[in-house]
Amino acid sequence: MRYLPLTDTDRTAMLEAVGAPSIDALFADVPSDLYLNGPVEGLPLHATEMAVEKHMRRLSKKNLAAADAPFFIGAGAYRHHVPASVDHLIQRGEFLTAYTPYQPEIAQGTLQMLFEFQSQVARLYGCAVANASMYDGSTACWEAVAMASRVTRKKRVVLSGALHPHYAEVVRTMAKFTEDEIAGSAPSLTALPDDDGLITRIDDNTASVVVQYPDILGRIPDLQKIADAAHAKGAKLIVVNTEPVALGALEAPGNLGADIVVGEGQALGVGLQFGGPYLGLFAITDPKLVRQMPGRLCGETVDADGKRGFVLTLSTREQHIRREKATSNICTNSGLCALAFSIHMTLLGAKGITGLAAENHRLACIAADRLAKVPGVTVLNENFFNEFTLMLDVDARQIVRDLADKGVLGGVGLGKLFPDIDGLKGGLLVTVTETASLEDIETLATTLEEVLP
Amino acid sequence: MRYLPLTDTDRTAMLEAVGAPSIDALFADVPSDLYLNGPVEGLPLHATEMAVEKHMRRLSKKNLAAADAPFFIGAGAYRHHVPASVDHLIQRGEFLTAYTPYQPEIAQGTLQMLFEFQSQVARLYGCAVANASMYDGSTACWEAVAMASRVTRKKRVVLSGALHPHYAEVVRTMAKFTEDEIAGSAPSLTALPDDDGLITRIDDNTASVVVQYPDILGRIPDLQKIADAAHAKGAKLIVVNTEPVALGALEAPGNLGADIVVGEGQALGVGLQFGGPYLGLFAITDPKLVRQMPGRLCGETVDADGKRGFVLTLSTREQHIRREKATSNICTNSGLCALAFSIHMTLLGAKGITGLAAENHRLACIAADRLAKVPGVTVLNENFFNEFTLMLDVDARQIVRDLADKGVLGGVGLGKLFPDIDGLKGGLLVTVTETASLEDIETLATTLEEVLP
Amino acid sequence: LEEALIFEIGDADTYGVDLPYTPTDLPGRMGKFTRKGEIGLPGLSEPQTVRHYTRLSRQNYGIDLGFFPLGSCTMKHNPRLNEKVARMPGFLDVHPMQPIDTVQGALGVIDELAHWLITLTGMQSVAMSPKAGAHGELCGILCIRAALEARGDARKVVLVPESAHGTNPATAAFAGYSTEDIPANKDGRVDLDALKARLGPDVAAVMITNPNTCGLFERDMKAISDAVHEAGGLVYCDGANFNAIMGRVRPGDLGIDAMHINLHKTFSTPHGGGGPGSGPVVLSEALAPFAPLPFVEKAKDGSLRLIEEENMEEHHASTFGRMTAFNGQMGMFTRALTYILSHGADGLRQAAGDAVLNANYILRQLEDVLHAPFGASGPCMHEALFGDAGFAEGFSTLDLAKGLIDEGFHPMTMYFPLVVHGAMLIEPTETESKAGIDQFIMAMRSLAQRAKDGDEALLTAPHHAPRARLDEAHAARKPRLAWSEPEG
Amino acid sequence: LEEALIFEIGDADTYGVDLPYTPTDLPGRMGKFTRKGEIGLPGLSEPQTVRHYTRLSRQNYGIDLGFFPLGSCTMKHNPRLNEKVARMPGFLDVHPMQPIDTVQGALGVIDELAHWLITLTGMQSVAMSPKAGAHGELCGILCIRAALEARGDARKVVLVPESAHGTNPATAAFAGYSTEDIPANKDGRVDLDALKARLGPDVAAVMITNPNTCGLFERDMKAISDAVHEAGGLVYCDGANFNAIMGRVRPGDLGIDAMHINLHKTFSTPHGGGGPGSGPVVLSEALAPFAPLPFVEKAKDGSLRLIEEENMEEHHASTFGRMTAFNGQMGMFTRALTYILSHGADGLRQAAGDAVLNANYILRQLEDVLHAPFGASGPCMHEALFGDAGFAEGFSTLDLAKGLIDEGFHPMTMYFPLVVHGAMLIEPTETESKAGIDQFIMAMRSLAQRAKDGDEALLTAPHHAPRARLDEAHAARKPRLAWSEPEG
Repeated sequence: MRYLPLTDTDRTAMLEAVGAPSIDALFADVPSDLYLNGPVEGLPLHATEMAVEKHMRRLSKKNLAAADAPFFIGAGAYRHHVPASVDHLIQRGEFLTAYTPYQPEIAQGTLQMLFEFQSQVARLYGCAVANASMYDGSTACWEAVAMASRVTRKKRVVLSGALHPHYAEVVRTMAKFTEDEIAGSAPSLTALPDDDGLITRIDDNTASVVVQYPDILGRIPDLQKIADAAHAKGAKLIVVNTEPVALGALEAPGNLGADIVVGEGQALGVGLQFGGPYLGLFAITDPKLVRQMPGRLCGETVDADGKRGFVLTLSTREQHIRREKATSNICTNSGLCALAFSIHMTLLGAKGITGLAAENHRLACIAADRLAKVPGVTVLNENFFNEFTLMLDVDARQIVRDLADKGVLGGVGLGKLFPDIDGLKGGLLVTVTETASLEDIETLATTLEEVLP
Repeated sequence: MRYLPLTDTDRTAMLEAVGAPSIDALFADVPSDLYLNGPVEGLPLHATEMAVEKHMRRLSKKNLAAADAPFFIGAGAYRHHVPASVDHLIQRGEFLTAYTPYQPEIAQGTLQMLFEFQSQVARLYGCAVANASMYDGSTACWEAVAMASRVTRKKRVVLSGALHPHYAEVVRTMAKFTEDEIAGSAPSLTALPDDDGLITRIDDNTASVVVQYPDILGRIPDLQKIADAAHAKGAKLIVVNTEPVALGALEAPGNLGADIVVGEGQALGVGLQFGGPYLGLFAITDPKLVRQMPGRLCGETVDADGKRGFVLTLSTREQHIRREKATSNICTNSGLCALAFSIHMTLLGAKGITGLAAENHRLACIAADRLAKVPGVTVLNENFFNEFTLMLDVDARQIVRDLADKGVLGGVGLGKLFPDIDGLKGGLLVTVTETASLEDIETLATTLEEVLP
Repeated sequence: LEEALIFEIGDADTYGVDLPYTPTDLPGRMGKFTRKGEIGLPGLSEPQTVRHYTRLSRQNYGIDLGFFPLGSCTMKHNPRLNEKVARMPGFLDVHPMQPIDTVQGALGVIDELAHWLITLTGMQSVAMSPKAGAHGELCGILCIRAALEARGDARKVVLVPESAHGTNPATAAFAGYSTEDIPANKDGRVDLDALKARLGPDVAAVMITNPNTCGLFERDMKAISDAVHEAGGLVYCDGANFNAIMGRVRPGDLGIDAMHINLHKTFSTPHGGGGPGSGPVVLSEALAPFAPLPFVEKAKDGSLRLIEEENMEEHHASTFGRMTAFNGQMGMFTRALTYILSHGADGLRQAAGDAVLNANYILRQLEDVLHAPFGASGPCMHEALFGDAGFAEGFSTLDLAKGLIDEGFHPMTMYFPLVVHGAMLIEPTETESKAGIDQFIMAMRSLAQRAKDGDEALLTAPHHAPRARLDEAHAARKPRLAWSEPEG
Repeated sequence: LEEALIFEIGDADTYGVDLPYTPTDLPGRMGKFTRKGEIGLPGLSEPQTVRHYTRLSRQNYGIDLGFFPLGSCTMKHNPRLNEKVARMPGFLDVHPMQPIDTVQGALGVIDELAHWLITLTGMQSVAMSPKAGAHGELCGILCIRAALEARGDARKVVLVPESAHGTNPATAAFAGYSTEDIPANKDGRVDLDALKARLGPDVAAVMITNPNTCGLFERDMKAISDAVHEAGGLVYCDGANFNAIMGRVRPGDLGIDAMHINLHKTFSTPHGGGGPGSGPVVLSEALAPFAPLPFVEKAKDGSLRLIEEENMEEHHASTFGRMTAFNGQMGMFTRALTYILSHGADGLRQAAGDAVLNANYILRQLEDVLHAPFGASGPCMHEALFGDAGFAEGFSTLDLAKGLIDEGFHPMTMYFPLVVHGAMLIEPTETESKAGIDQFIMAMRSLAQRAKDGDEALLTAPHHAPRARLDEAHAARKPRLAWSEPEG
């Protein structure tokens, strides 16, 4: 077997040294009636690299890759062009095959990268401190809710109706076990988000208010106004961002009163990957709360010779030290995705992220204007970044399927996201990034015209 | 521009330090009427990575990749499965972006690899010494001819008729300038190579005899017999091999009397790449002739602390020292391809190269037997490795095109290789490697049956 | 070996990505919310970027460089085919919300991998979405809680062995349980009698690691499971150490109800300097109905469907909810499936055997120079456990571990499990060659001798690493967690 | 940092490739020629292989690690997009003899790249098949000889400047010419009058490097070309230094008849530790008909054809033959075209400008501490040239170069061109940032001072490299060029 360096000669010599007659004999502690004397039945035996590659290629070809179709899907996962150098660098064996940097003397590569990553996220979010990443945006969102409840010692969580429903569902699932009280609502089909409606739901028992920015319909809420209202009631404002590129153009949440900013980092460096692995971002504006943060943190220090170096720090918050008293049970970050994000962000810099955001917005404006001209289509949004909602007279889910049959990946029907709310069925969420060409936009418009009844 | 780190601020500061008003001013030595004051006309301006990638992908999709068709083409370039780790390792920046190892203290990676490569090639070929690679098999073949003429101080070169005609053409082209006399011939359509006919052409003026092993029709010549005849006349036997995998099963030329063994190394590690870059292999059996060898050589030595290390050596043969007296004008090897070859060979080892050869031969035998059953098809060869010649009643070139129209890449018509020889038109050279499945072989047979008149 | 920070070498004018459009007049569709100030992110050109990260990488140690004997972490070779497959456009460039007809291959990967995991473990089903081992643990415990609640059973205690991973009690606590320790016997295994004595109507579950963190197979596992089941509880198994037994014994046959599988340990998806992980949870018949959304199901026509809130049917109604936004760690699934198909049922079994053989070889070659607390308990599984007994005054496991760096190896797991003083937990996996292990053994013998002899140089090791020992207390005292302009 | 040889760690039983078939009975279709003895090739498993080459790589220096100021070699950044494109299956997995309808994209790459090269150089056509720079030189000189012979002109002499690359005279000699030196003037440029005086009916060609190897633009290039043409000869230009002038002046406008282009220098295809190169040769109208086979031609229907022996037509009859088996360095063409399209006409021009600016900056920042023989000749082009005048007794350019290794840089080109004593030829290219160059300048100033002061430590540099100075004489004395079992 190509991955196993021991030869039969080696095995014989080692068994002799160990004093065992066979490898099977080393498993003597397994009850003999349960021990398997040969390969598990019903499964194939080992295969050549060529055969496995062929098999996996055959599976991959059963998928329609985004590059092979005009592509307008977003809703929490965004397709951006990832520079080739990102993927090259994350495949360096020293990054790819390293463990969590618990031995900092031989892990400065990962550690310095994480310090840089934390700094980049903090600046993008307008926050004081960011952690070294979490599983994804949805789990980061829940961790933010849990942290706010810990900090405020309150249990009521007000969710904006326009929070990504999968994120809301994760929060609801977890809250069942922690006994937090979740106050959700349905999104209103208005050109601007119903910030006032949200504010009226904040009360003195509220631990946190969770708002998505831009929201699941692509609209941009007035964070400062919501922050002021939340703070007046002693609640924390948690801002969720699923599209970091938007923050190249929009004011940072941390500058608008957010207490905790969390989000999905996938859009930069990581790729779509059918949903994972992704990359949760987590940052706070008040550095005094850092000991209440979940997840790994990398900090600067010096070595015995006085040289600058980096280590994982404040790990007394974590489960391998605190066990049942940990701030979270999380013990993995999304290191390689954080690296990809950080490299992409380094390649962009301030100029690049701003320009990329501008290009996304420019194309989205063109698309919105063009699609508004399709008969039977109205654009809901008054404001948006690179994602907006079309209102159709029919169930948008069927339209999405019809578009796909014609080779166009046209967006997400709101009925898929909010299956319980009949009034949202006509909504079609369309996302336009720099990967869409003007021809793609035109194809979407004309195909939409074809498939609309 | 993403590849240019200087900012305009940098440029201004540097121009000031240099004392020039502008970059244009640094080109004052260019006659002003010939100096271009702006980008060359008629060419596009810089483009985003995404745009360039799209453009190149569009071009690539205009080619039919071998993986997307039953594939049976060889004739000097062979499709084998290359393990994924090979490509991963050659992309390590330290290998990929290194220069020729003229500074051995910081080039031991390349140098040790070359030493290992030379050792692997020498063993595969059954030779004493191999060089660090040349451009490709055809140029290595010419270099062998030139070396034999230098060593023997004779000028007549006897080429086997079954030498790859492109190789023969390269030799003829170069010989026009060096005034070597080339004695070529057409291949005979016999089940075994016409070794005796070749031997009769060797005379006392012959510097070298060039034989391909296996030959361009897939047949296996009797090297020892030819070697004995050549040596009897004071000529050197040059053996050309275009398929190194064959030497996993066939006796090494160096063990059969060859003086110089050259070949194409592309089959291992390198891939098809539409013809290049490939990798010339060059080895000799008599180590005393090493100072007459062309190309770079890596040798073992010690450093100032007594540690083993490797350096390029015997470079007094080369043009940057000897200038017009050099053994060759070659000043580049095919370093990265040599690395790929060497890694692939290391993954194979003795067991792997033997097994790979066996698998190729097994499938080729199956294919030959199956194709022999197609009406109107005869198999020429009595012996072969993974490549054999079918005799058809029609011009095989048209059959190859017809097969391609049906999505089968079925081989090479001998009329393409020997356009001047009408008698060879009916020959179809079919190559079968481990990448062909039994289904592929069946598809070739049935499609051939369809397209044959 | 120093490499400056991007904030020190980059600036706001430099970039490594060309853009077709320069923002001069960001238009008004973003209302009043456009960014006002400087964003403060440094940029580098592509050449500078490649150099920065290439240089940084060289300050890291990885499996690609050498032996990584990190007990309980299963640092094995990451085949490069896996990386190639994960990058096929059909896997890399597919959106989690594409119409289901356009992602049948992706669902096929999930379905095929699920089949392997279920068959290898002898379980009923598998929840694929958990993002990492601890997330998988949580999933398992939440399934248990949901199952107990479904039968109206409000048990409140989870039993955990002393030697458990820290995540176990953390997870149980998160799920609303209090935890209690289960004692170990002298052998290093769970004390069956003590466990039985503690079982009762308040015990929701036991969480057991098997093979356990002392590197031993829990001989009584089946008896434990039976006892727990009889007492109305459920059995969670921490699957971190599954590499030792895959293809040798099926957890389902041991009575386990839920076990997470670390794809990044057992099935070779790269650790990547701390993630991403992937923690599918195999489930017994008792727990299968409670698994979280989404999951893949085969429709009658043979096509694959993704079951989510949108299309749940009656038989999905028991799900405890959703743990993550999308479909789990697809990129890890492709890698793990590639690894599994490469090995096949025979190769996986051999890998487990080689891993165990390697560990026993290390145990027996070192037990004369290092204290092996359970050396007499019979063969170990995939890891060999030692303690610091006999070291000279002032010399610790940490010193030996840092000394190992100078010998070219990554340190072993230290001070875990907690039940052994100065624990050194060594897991060679099946990746190491005999020659490599022999070198390691030589290094360990020499270091053990130096620690016993009190060789002062060991106290300041490593001497040949990119950094000397780092001051962790300094880092925690006044945390500096993000770059800021130097003052003055 | 030691890494054993594969022959020391591998063996005949180990392998890293699984095969479907184990040879038990190699059948008789190979006649009597099956291999008899042991093949003697060591194998490694995949994990061992990955480690071996990863570790080896870390003993190398590359552009990805730092500044590579190797004059005349143009070590610039290798964009990673190029590598990605070259691996698209439509380029990587295509056979050179596939039916022409199935390779229109590959021919399209060649055609498009050819168009760029012709347009950038202002020439008539380009021969794409040469495999490297020296091969391209040979192609150019063979074109010249073929053209001269076609007109029945048996000229026998090629004039080459003293400062030329060694390949120039080697190439001319190979093509059957004798070579004579052209003297330089004090400026470091060709002495136009001396050249004119030497021209005559026996001179086939001059071979000139422009910008020349002293880093200077040959101001009189057009006059030289005119004089050579008037005397019935042809002008070959060594294009190794094209990076300095691309998009700034077209060689065709300077009267050049043939010039090779090093795709691995000017157009960023990776050097790969010594190749592969790629050396297309642009040709003037006078030489275009003599270019070697094969070449790409557009048919009337717009499709692309590959002209070879098989399908040559009358207007191809002048070709001097074939230089290589197949179609040239396709893998390098895709990379070079990707690079060219990325930069565009404006970006290439800017790259040349930045490269020249960087070189002048270095020249002016070092000329007070290092002897700059042509510093007074005006601006240099893309490389700055220094000599060893003023070094302390016993200290040489080599010592300074090896000292540079300890400062983290690759040494510059040494002892070339031969016209300057202890020459140091420094080419920064456009890849380096100002901050990087400033660091290099600081290091050079310090080293220059140490060489002048006679700092003994410099004589044994490098001290911080994987090896100390290697004994090259020992290697050559009794060459050991392949591994053999140690004796005894």
